[in-house]
Amino acid sequence: MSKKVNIIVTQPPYGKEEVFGAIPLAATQAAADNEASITFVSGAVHAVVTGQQTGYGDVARWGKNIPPLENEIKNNLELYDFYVLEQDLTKRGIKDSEIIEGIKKTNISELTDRILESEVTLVL
Amino acid sequence: MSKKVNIIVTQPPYGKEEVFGAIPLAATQAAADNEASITFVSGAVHAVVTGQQTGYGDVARWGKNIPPLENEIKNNLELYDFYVLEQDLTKRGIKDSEIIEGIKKTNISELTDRILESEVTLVL
Amino acid sequence: MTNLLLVLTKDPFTTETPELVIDVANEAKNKGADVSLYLIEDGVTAAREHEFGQRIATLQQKGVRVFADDKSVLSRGIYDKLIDGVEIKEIETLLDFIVDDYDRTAWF
Amino acid sequence: MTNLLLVLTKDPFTTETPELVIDVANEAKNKGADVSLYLIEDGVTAAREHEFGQRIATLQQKGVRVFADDKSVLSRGIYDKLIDGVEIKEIETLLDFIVDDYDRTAWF
Amino acid sequence: MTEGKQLTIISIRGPYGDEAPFTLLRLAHAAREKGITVNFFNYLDSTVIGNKDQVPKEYPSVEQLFADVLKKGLKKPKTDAIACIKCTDSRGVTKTQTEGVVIGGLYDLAEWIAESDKTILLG
Amino acid sequence: MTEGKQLTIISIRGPYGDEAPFTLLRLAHAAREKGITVNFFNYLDSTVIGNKDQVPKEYPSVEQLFADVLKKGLKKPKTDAIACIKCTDSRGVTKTQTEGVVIGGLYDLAEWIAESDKTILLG
Repeated sequence: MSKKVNIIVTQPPYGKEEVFGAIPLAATQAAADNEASITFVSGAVHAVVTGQQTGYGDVARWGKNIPPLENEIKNNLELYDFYVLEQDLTKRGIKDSEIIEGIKKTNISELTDRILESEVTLVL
Repeated sequence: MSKKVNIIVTQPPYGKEEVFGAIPLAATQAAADNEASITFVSGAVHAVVTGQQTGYGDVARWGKNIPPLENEIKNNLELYDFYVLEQDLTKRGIKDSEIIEGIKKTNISELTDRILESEVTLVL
Repeated sequence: MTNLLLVLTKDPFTTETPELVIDVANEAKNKGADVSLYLIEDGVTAAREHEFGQRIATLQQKGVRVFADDKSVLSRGIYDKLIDGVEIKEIETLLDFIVDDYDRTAWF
Repeated sequence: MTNLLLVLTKDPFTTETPELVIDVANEAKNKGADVSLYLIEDGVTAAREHEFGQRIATLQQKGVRVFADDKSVLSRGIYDKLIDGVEIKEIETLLDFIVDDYDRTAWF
Repeated sequence: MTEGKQLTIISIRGPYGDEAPFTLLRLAHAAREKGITVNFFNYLDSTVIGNKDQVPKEYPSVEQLFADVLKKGLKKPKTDAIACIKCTDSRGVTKTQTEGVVIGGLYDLAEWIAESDKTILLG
Repeated sequence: MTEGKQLTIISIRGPYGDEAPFTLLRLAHAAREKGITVNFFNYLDSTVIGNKDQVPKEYPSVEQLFADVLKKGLKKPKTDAIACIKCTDSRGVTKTQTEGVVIGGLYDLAEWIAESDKTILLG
């Protein structure tokens, strides 16, 4: 039976792996006819900022760069909905103009609706 | 050269391994003539509460129980100093009467002194 | 009316997550859902009698039932230090809640 | 006068640690120490222009120098979004600071 | 009433550093007694839960307890476990998973979520 | 001026789940260029940093980069690494540490702290 899968991420990008893990977890749901969404809250809201440039040093030495989460998000925007909790953006001083286009601002009321309406809520 | 080693623990006991890891880390310092202390701050202040009873179920099935951190602390109280940040106790409602005897309450001023006076500060 | 079980595993203040759980519990209750809060692992410290415990007591007054995991409470030495009305339960109860009794579980 | 380098790796609000670092920086400065704050990993987000960034700006006014790691700032897309006076440095500088320039390093 | 139901449990935390793997084991034991079928999906750091040869000196062995759960789960009620291949490859634990753990991927998880009565993630 | 100095770096976070192991590698590369001797003590979850056969698909390989640092550290400036035995035993990674990692204990760390110019812990 297909399900709504509501994924909430609380941990900051790059410092922690949760954002990177949540994106393919949501992307693969469609294969089983599940419907996924991701909501960034708490430290994870930093993931929505544009202009992320990764790399710790010379690629010849490092083998490859860390994948920019901005690209991962952009590659998935057509597949499912991305939300970011407005109150946690405000708290951290992230302006609307910084947000990757296509990510939707949300609030506690809407997040609670998603929790109540989704058969599955997964918090990373 | 012997050194003062100032260990600060920020993570809650049982939920995270940091308290369990900090105790032997401090205990072994004396072998190299270092002088250690532990200060519990933030979520780690829950470690100072008396009456900790561990065990997730039948020991026959589980093999052994998780070690009670209260015992680990008591076994090391003679070897080095344990401190707990008073403001974080207050914030969490932990009363003086709950604190394992021998653990000293401390404040930001004293903690800062230890950071300034210790050759090594380790935050877990 | 949807039954919602919120499971909290985190210590208040140390991380921001417990505040979000309180917000969601309040909002879900306002929307007419039947809400319970189940504390396990470090989450049991949230129900101590203190500033955060008071926020949970306020939820109780709004009709949110609050449970705490027995083993988590015992290991942290706080069996008799929780706010009134917190029901201490074994893991079997939590499992029944998740599988049978509640429509929705959100594990924080 | 002791030189103290405080290294912060954590995002403000998500955990409680950055607040402790601010408290220690203030107190060390009050005690006459020469204090610097070095932001790396998630810690760089603390210097954004917002509520927490203001607390760092207040430290700067008291004479605390503030540094931010270049790679951490770039990956998070905030190179041009930090409060005034934050000096962006490479990892070699941090290493020099730890090994040579500062008497004490506390890495949070 | 719970008997015959199916629960998927996703983990993301590794053993010993976090309490979540012990919660996983407690839930597994309870599920067995109640006749609930459980699917474990080990993701990110939790792919170390099934890593072989864990001999903790002071803690219960997460691996042995997990292997025991999977072994008993060959008979009704079923207990299965998948470890995410990208995560096991990253950490070098693909070839060292304890008996009963199958290497798989997120598509398997999507199907488990679709067919299970309930799914939780132990954060 | 830094040349010839000795730095001990204690880690507690595992690879990929946390950024700290990448910071460790960046510090290691910088130390080599500056002629600083580095002692790595891998504790708790960070004992997985040296686990063999890490082939992450999308991240740089922490193991290979770490092994490379240790190999270069055979010649001046020295780079040594100890993984805590209680932690490797718990996680089943005692016998699978990459070349150059020595299994040791907290007493070794105490001595490194005593003899190093500086010691930090990457939390």
